[in-house]
Amino acid sequence: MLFPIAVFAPLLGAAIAGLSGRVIGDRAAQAVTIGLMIAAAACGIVTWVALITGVTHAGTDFISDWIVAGGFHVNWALRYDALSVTMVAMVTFIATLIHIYSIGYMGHEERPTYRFFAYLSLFSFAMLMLVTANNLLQLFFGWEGVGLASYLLIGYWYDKPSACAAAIKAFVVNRIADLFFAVGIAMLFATFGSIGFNSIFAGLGAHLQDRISLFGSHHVLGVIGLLLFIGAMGKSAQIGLHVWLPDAMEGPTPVSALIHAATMVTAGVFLMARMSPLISLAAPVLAVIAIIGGTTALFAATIGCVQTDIKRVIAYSTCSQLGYMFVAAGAGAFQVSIFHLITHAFFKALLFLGAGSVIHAVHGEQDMRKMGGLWRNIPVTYAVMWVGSLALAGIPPFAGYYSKDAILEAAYAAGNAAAHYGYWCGVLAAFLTAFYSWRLLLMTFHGKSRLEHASHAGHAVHESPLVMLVPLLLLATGATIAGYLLKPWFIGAHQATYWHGAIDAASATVLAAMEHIPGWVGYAPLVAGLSGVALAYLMYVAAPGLPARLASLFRPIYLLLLNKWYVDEIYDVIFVRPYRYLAGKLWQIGDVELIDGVPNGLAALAADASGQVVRLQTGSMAVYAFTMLIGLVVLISTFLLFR
Amino acid sequence: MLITAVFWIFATILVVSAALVVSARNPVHSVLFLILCFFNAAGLFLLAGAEFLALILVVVYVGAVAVLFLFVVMMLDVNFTQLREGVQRYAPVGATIGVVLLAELLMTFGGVRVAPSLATLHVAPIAAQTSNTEALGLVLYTHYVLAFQLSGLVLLVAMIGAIVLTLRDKPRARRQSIARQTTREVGDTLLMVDVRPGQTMAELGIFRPLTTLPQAPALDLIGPTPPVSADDATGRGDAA
Amino acid sequence: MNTLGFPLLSLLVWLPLLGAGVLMLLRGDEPRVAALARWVALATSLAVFAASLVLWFRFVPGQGFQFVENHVWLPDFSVSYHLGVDGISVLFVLLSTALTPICVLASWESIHSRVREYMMAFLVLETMMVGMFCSLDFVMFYMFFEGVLIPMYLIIGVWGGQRRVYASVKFFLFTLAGSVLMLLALLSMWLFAGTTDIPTLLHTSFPPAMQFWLFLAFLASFAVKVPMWPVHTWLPDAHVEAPTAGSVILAGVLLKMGAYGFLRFSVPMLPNASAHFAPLMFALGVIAVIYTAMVAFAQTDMKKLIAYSSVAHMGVVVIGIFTFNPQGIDGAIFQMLSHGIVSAALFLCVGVVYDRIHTREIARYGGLADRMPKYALAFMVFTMASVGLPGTAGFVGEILVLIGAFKVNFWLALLGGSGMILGAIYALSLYRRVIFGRITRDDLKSILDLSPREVAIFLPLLALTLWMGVYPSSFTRFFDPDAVALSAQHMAALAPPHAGIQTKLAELAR
Amino acid sequence: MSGGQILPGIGLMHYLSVGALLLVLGMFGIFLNRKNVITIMMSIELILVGVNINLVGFSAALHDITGQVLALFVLTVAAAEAAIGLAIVVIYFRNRGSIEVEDVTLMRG
Repeated sequence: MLFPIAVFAPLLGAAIAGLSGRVIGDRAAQAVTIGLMIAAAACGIVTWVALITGVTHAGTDFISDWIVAGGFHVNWALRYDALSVTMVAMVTFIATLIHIYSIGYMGHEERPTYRFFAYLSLFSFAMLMLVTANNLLQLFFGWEGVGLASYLLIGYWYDKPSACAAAIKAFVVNRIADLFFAVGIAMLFATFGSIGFNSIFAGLGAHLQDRISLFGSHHVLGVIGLLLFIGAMGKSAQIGLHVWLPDAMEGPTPVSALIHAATMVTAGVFLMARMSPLISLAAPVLAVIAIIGGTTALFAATIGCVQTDIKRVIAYSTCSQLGYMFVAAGAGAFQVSIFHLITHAFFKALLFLGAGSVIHAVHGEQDMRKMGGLWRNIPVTYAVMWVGSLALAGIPPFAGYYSKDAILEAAYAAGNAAAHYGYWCGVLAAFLTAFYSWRLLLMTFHGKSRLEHASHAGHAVHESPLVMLVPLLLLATGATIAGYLLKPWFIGAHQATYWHGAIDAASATVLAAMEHIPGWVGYAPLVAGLSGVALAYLMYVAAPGLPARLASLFRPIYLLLLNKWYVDEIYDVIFVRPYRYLAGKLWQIGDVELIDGVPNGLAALAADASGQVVRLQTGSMAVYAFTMLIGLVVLISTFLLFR
Repeated sequence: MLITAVFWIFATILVVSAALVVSARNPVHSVLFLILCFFNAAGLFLLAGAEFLALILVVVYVGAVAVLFLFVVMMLDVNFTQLREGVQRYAPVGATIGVVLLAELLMTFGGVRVAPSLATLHVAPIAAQTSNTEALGLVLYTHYVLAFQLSGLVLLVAMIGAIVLTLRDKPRARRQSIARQTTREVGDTLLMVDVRPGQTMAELGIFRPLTTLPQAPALDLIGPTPPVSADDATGRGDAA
Repeated sequence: MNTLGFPLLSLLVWLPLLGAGVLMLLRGDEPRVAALARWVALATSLAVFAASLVLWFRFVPGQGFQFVENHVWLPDFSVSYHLGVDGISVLFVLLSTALTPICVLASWESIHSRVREYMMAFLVLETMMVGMFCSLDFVMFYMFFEGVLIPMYLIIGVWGGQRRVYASVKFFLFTLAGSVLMLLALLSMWLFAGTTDIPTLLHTSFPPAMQFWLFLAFLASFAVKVPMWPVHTWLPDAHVEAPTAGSVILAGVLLKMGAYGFLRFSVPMLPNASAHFAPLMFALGVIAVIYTAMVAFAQTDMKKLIAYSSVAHMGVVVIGIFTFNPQGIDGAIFQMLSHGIVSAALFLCVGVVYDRIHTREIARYGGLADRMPKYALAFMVFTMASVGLPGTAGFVGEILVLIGAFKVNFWLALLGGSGMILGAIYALSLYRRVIFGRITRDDLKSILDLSPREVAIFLPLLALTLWMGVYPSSFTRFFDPDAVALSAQHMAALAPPHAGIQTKLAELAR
Repeated sequence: MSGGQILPGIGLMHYLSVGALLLVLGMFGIFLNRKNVITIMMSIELILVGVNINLVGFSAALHDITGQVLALFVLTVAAAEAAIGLAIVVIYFRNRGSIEVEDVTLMRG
């Protein structure tokens, strides 16, 4: 019973807070959502522990029918296996911390915040439905549900035009990917006759050789895998479909931490792991995943190096880390990607919440160029940011070290060209990651204060309240020790017992191969990370004039990076504007002129013709009478002449 | 044969008087010739054995319709000479049409052949021993009863229509309204006013209500009597 | 077949007309008649709805036509008074009876003039709609099908907006032009089969050459009603000019008549022609999905935007029907039902703000979330349902059609599914421009949130939207057996000639 | 002429000819008196009488009473038509002070 409570308690909280928030008040709404979230977290962690200690066994909690139509049969059910409980435990735990943190962070809002907490709980519910799905359609339900919650939360400050635009952008970009995901689901049904995970995995063997002709003949499983991966690319902001993620930082910072760092964006990685038995059968798809992942890791890291908005830097870093996870998936080491997913959830949530704490301290300022020297004012935040950065940069013994190292080793060990490409991208990205992390730390906390208003520098910069610091400290603990604690279970000696078939067993070969790689492979990322730190120190502490000089020296490259490789602009030119233009033209020319032109033209013609004919109607009765009589005579004559 | 001669006499007078109907200068003459036409047509009916129709024609047409025409012609003050203008202009057209039509009809007559089966195709044969009126009645009230009722309805509608069209309801006409008479109360018409010595009617503001109004306006001791409202005036004007 | 022993369907068909008759008899001064008319209309429509609930409980899925009433009407032409519902039609009857009271309620305060006549028009409309879905005789079907035009024409033409005459005449002419051809088809089917009884015609096989022309004639009529691209342009105009309740019925029920016609006539009676024309229908459906979704995005008038979105959604329905597989047909029917609820609700949402501000210009709004939280929530749910978010009514139909379409062709599924993306673009931009943002206009600063009457309108629709999304089985169970049977019947009808051709080809190859 | 003799030496054709002549004269009258609506109406009466003579002639020749029944209906309708027509003439005259139908051009398109 605990498992359903873990999933549905947040829904209850969202419903109560959302529907009656105005009646029961803000405090009560917060209390309800957080109380239910804590309950969910407790249940989630208990079930996790119960499963991995062997107290309970994997299974499925059937809830009800969902869609039963013409042989298409889908249930609502909760899948209970190692993968789902791991995710449930992580999601409920992080979500609870972020709920609590939000009390403090949202404390200065003018509007009542019950809506915010309802959305957060709704998101948690959707995410839990996603990870506990027993079939792809329910997964899709959660998938879209988190999309909705993300849309609502990004647009939480709905009077900010940029927030609304970012919300729509996030939803629409995700939808593009979701279309492919949905087609993939349709293809799975057409192939296997079912979209339940168990029946799909059971039927894999029978469809190994199926082919479909799309621009040439392809393996069905490969096409399915590719379609699902495109879906995952949207949600996990991989290159090409990453454009929504940085903009999503328009939302409140706890949202960025929960949705756009720790949980939702990792759904794509989760999907890959969940479908690992299918994906690992399609070698070309694995290669594509590794290449896309590696490219994203590097690409996002380059952008992160020059951004000045503290949240955007972390956002690009998220993008980049997601790339790492896909590299692991592409190497066939799905356990490793999940491992990194979990550790990343801790340290990235930590970084975001820390950034939130900084922003909170300086009253909403997000530009790092206007910070500096803050470490004296907010020492706790400073400390946890250090922990987060160390974890992110992969410095031992912090969590990120174990997972990132494992990813790169797996990529190397996989042995194919695509995975090697992923490896080298990863190493380069590790260097850049360390660089921008320390750049962030140094610009924000060290040096002279560049705060604009004198008042900020003085008394106003304050440490966050306890309700924000406690989650930070808990996450910092996690970011420190999670890697060390979880490694044996996730990817180490006990991984087979831990996963117990929840992730494709074939990937164990990659894990095994990781033991037999050259020693430098493991050290390369560490060295790259340390040199990144050193470079950051050089540029922002030792020689503060260097960045500006470099920027002017390599101005085109600098601008390219500052403008995020102009991806938004390119999309604007090739998609957004033509769409807008075409939409207007289709309406004004297609509908109004061409299609309506026909009936309107006919109507005009009829009106004109009748305007001419009407002249015959002189109105004189005598003429009418004569016409009738003459007509009669003509009729009879005709009859007589031609009978 | 005498009876043949009678046919020819009737027919000739009929056609000639018909010609005079359309060509007479004075419409009164026209109507009189029309009456002559009807009489002769009735004669032809008689010869064909349609006694009932013949008498109906005389009674209804001569007695009612033609007289109606006469009334209208004589009661309306119409300048008939003016109406005759243009007769010369249209006579050739009319004549051409008429001649063509006549010619065609004659051609048709020339080519008529009666189907041999015609003699047996009877809808309602005239029984041997019945009089014409009886025979007519036998089918009219059985076979054609619906049509008969309908024609009665047509007449009713025509009657109502004619009355509605010509009824002129003058706004000032005095009418009796029994309902108003029986429901009226003292206060509606009688007003008790204390008149101090030396006061005039104008000072008191008492007016004689307009008796022709359907409802006497409520007496207003201070202001003047409201005039006849526009609605009343137009409402009655429409019926005229 | 009528296990009830009571002519329930006749009651459903004629009771609204009786209510209209009662309304005609009302006498008194204007405000009194208006007030009375509202209550009489509400009571009548609620009574009809209550009676129609019997269908929900007593209908047995998969048992063919039920609640049948069959009486001789015009024996000389073998036309009978034949009523009955099967799985395909039963929910549409319920949809009609459920939406009518909502329409009456929605017009409660927004209609001031000729209230009695307005309510009469709606009750007559209900008779026509229910009659059309229940008719099992082609002549009756045709009469009801066309009869719907008259009250709708009046509703748009009398109680509509500024260009109501243009819109109503356009509506009338477009639909009538198509129907004339259907009448010809009806006549030729009658000449061929000697009967106009629909169950009999369902089992009559027409020669393929005849099917070809019959299909085109039906297409002319149904395509206008659906409406399919490129005969859709009457719909935005009609919606824009119609009063709110008129739009609700138009989107909720009237648009379903065309697709219902396809399901009832084209596909089962003309299987060869349907299969022959399926690619054309797919093409038109895909064009509708993409083209009208783009056009919707360019709109500046709220109602027009939603009207175009209706065309796009109905494009999905058409694709679903002509996939001929159970998922596609189930999805099409479900999509029709959900669209009936969701787009009706969206039009009601527009009506709510139109009643307050008297404009439908999107640009005139913005920031309503501040003043109208309840409204914002309802609008959000319906917008998301329109976008097809899982868990709402809109998703189930869309995914089923997508699956059905995939079985036909990969690209059909991809292009037909692109409504998922394009729909999100226009729907969210509408929501953003109306609900989000900052209030700038003075008249919006004092705008009031939903009144209890409006809440009473929206609550059942909200509940239905979520119910249909979370547990669609309680709806699909009605039509699923019939959809499966329809699909099987279609395949069976096509199989012999195809098999023959294939064996011939095989012989030739040898 | 097997239609039968109506009178000795007088057949159906004679009756029909009289009817035809009345028709032609009626039409001629309509053309001739295009301004005088009363005379036009009289001309119409003439045409109708011609029709009646035809009907009676057929009835007599075929020994079938139906013709006379129809003639009776024609009479009825003609009487109604005359009544309404004259009523219209009267109110037209009242409003316009004239009965010139050429003036009636209200129906001009």
